Amino acid sequence: MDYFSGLQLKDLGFLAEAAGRTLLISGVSIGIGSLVGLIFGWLLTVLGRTGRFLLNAVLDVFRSIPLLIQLVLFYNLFPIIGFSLGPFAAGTLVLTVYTVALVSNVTRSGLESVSPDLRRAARSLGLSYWQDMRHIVWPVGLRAVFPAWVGVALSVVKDSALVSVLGYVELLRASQTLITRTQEPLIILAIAGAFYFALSFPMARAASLYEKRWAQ
Amino acid sequence: MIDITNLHKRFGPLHVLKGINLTVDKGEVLSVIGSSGSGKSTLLYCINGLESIQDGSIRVDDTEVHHPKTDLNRLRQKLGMVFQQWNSFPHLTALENVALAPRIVKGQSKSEASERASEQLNHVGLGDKLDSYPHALSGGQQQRLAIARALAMEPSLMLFDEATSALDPELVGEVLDTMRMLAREGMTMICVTHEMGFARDVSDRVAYFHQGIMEEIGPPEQLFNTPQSEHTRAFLSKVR
Amino acid sequence: MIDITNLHKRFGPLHVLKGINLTVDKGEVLSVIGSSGSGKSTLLYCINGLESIQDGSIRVDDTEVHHPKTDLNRLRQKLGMVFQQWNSFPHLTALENVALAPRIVKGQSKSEASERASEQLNHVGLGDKLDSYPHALSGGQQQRLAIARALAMEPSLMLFDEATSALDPELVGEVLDTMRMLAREGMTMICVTHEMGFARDVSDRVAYFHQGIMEEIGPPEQLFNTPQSEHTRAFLSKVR
Amino acid sequence: LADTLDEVVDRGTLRCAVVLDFPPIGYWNDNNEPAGFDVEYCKDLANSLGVEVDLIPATWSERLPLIVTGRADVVIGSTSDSLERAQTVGFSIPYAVFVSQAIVNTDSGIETFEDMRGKKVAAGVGTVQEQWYEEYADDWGDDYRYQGYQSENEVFLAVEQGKVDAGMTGNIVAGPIAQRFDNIELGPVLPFTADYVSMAGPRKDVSWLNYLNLFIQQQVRTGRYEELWAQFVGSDAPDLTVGGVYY
Amino acid sequence: MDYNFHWQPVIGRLPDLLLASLDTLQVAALSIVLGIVIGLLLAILRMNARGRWTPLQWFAVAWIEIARNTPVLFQLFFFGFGLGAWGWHLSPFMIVLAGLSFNCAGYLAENFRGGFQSIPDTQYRAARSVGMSAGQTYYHIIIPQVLRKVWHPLTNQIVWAVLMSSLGMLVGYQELTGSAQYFASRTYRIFEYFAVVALIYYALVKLILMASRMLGWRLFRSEGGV
Ligand SMILES: Nc1ncnc2c1ncn2[C@@H]1O[C@H](COP(=O)(O)OP(=O)(O)OP(=O)(O)O)[C@@H](O)[C@H]1O
Ligand SMILES: Nc1ncnc2c1ncn2[C@@H]1O[C@H](COP(=O)(O)OP(=O)(O)OP(=O)(O)O)[C@@H](O)[C@H]1O
Ligand SMILES: [Mg+2]
Ligand SMILES: [Mg+2]
Repeated sequence: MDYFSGLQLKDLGFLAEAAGRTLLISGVSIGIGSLVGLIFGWLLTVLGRTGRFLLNAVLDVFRSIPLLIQLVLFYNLFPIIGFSLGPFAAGTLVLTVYTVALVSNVTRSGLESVSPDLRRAARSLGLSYWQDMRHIVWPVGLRAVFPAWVGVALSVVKDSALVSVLGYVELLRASQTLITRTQEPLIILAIAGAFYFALSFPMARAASLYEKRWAQ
Repeated sequence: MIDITNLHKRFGPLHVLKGINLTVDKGEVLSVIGSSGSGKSTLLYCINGLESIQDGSIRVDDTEVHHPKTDLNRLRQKLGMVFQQWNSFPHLTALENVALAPRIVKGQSKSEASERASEQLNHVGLGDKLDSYPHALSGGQQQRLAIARALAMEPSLMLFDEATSALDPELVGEVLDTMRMLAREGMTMICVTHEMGFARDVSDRVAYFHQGIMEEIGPPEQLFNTPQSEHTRAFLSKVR
Repeated sequence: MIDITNLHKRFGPLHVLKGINLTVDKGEVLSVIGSSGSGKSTLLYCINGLESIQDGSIRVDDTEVHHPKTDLNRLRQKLGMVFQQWNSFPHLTALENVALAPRIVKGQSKSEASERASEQLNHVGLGDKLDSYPHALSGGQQQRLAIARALAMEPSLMLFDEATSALDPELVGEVLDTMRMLAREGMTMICVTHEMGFARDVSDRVAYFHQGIMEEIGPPEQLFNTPQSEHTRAFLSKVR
Repeated sequence: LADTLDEVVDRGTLRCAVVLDFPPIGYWNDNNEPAGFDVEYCKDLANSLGVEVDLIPATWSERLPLIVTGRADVVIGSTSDSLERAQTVGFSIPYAVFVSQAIVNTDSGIETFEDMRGKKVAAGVGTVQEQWYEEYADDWGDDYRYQGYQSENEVFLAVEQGKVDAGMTGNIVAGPIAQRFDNIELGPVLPFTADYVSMAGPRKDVSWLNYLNLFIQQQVRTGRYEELWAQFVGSDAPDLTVGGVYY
Repeated sequence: MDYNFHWQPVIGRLPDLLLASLDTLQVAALSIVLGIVIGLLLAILRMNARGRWTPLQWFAVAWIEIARNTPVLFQLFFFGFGLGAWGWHLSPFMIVLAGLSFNCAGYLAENFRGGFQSIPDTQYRAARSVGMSAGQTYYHIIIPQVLRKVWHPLTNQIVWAVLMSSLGMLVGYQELTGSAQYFASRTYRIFEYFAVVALIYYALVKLILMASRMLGWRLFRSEGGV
């Protein structure tokens, strides 16, 4: 009986499915994480000194501990405190919190980058605080940090590879599985790497072009 | 029209305005000069309630600006303001820049706001730039856009804070011309400026600020030719 | 002292200087005026070899600037240069700013360089700022620092590229005064400037540049009062 | 209070963790589906309970945390029944027994266990081979050059690529591996105690462990054990009893 | 669920864990040093790429873009079994070092490039105009200012390298995380071990940030510190 076999065409389908899972888990995390991160980022600009310090301290924890450790730790913590999450749910939760920590930082600097003069100009036309927020500060500030946000999003896509340690079969884990069976690491890794690259490179480039245009 | 009595403004320990008394009549053009840090911008911010005050009062058309019950957003519609820099909203076209506030603050319909906005832009000579974004405009055009934007709220008073000092020398003229046009049309204006020529030609009165105090005020000929105060004289000799 | 014949400078397809002929004598003060993009800065860069040239020649004291054998670093010591902005080295104190080049280029000892540097700083009125870092100096003080730094190399010619145009109006005076002082002391100077008053009062001759061509050159009274060229007249009417 | 047995029946699925880089006991077949002796055991166990099987692929070091944190009901993953582990999870009676054996790179020149001294030796992180080897190697002192890998598969790759001279695994796996790769050959049988492997479940859930014990008994009694062993390993199934002592 | 924490074994292993954190610091420090050197070279190559690109410049751009656009874990796997397939055998330590250096060099190259480009042209010209040579200009004027500009991103990169070295566990290197997993594999009390390890990482990161701020404050007091 042969327990090993070479790479076959249908293995590409297997990889594609796993790539879909990479997109799914990172998409969900980025989506929810960005929304919450926007709110936290805004809070950081309006909270008092203590509130800001506390919120910052909490968010900072997630930037100061390796993602690998966070994943393993939370994956094992949830059942201990009474509810068991599967690899997808646990991975998504950790990635989401991680995204929140990064996006809130980006958002705060974006909102702070809107010059006081511009806001004064808006207020001097009679816009209320919320009108100023809605029509001036958010559009201007978020546009300014859009490239940085793309950077965060792409790094979450790449970091989602770590969810493989929870047994979630995303792209990198699927590659490992195939390597186990086919013992052909080079070509399989090349395919996986090419996928990430094809996803990340064009978006990063587009964002930096956008940044250059916006900077003018 | 504007009545300021014994105005005091502090930033923490810093005493920036030390008892200003000033009245500006309807249709009058007042230029404010003075060295950096003397409190000129702060005065303008206090007038339209962008900064709180610590003592005294400012009345605009019989409305007490800093009274807690005053609806500032409403008051500010009367007070157009143009700043030194970064005035225009970078994410909106020239037309949208001007039409935004009438639409969301005054509740004009989109088409009405656009129509009036394009009139105002024509007025300041930007009739052919309606759909340009600010980054595609020169500094002088951006300042004229800011003026149009303020005019669209149909203010009864315009406040200019060094509207030309960030501009290349060649572009200063076009903005000053627009301001001259407003003065001729009878707009009440307070202009903080470094352009002595403009202050001399256009203003009804000129005020000199020095370290939070209004040292001297009077018709331009008097203030420029026979300044009373030592400080005014020193300042004028430096800027000329 | 400086002899420029038929100078052509291109940036790729862009023809920036189109055949300039100009001689500046020892002790002469030449002001260069002209609108943005007319090639004024480029001319100065070509003179001290910071930009290559495509045709013609520039001779400084009988040295051919763009000859391959010319030791540019040596030549540049003779040519002090002051720019519009970002002149001073932000990571060094005022004293270090001035003493650095004499030490590492001329090989002066540390103490000698420091001593002379503090003399130069005194000369431009910064005797009490020796240990300040640029960020703690006003724009005018930074420009005077840049002048002192150039003077410390004991240049025989100073090139000023709009040395005052990034300054607040009140700070312009102190820098112009320093430049006036140099002119009185007999320094040869080429000053690109927007300050017509300075050009009129201090220069021996004024040159007007227009789109890469030296349209007109002559004593200030002549150029300002009876400009020959259409372009010069248009330009002067705008900046005044 | 419901125990695991109740929960499984109630839930209708058995969450069964397996290790799939350990052919022929557990592996991915060429349809990229789980297969192997352990996988069949999971299915049989689920059948006995009348429920669906939910296979959870795990690495060596992930196996037992799955039990501790309640994400799997049982691990059928060649888990050696060490006393240290028994402090964390509960073990059934042995359901298979292996002998530890080395696979070696053809260039390594290793023939006996003593030859492995001073050579680079690898095993999966968290395997008993790793722990037993460490005890021997402590006696050797400086010559101890051990490398742990996350999965058995990486051990094979390391031997194949020559990163290490020898890898330690079970005798059953060693055969197919040595056949598959040109530059890997069967190495010495390791002088470790026989490797009795058990199913693992929650430590305190004795009734569930009892059920597993009975299941293992039944597999042998009905001949299913022999049958699967012959199908996957291709030799006689080893005896699962130890003489002279009660379990 | 009734889970009883077993902290005692972890406390007993604390000295070993602290020793292992030295390995973490070592591999992170080395990869940062390599990353800086290579990153500078890459940045210079890339900045000089005008018009037609030479093979060397292609190489630099490819390095930078691959490093920035694929997961670090992928890069480590590549240096692990990927290179092994070509008969290149790196020890687990070398895999981590190579992977992190590769990654850091790519990111730092872009930081350096940004730093160089943010120095106004007149700084270079002002230095040349007083007769300094190109070398003197870089050494005395440009580099000190670039260092200040990249100080913050550089610090972030160091923190990043420390955090990412935890992936050593997955390629068989026993740094802090790998050791914790190794110790935990005896009894499988993973949570307890990783909780303690998380604290150690947090402390390491805070220490690095503090050191960077103090050093930066000393180096850049001319510009009001960092
Ligand atoms: N938000 C603020 N917080 C603290 N101090 C402030 C604030 N705004 C202004 N100041 C201080 O108040 C003083 C007056 O500032 P102001 O901007 O009114 O001067 P100015 O006359 O407009 O000067 P310039 O000509 O430079 O614009 C200055 O010393 C300034 O530093
Ligand atoms: N390094 C360069 N590469 C390409 N074009 C350049 C470069 N430097 C200057 N130019 C172009 O050369 C022309 C002349 O520039 P220059 O800076 O000499 O003008 P200027 O007269 O000094 O203007 P300003 O008053 O704005 O300083 C401009 O069109 C400019 O865009
Ligand atoms: Mg002001
Ligand atoms: Mg210029």
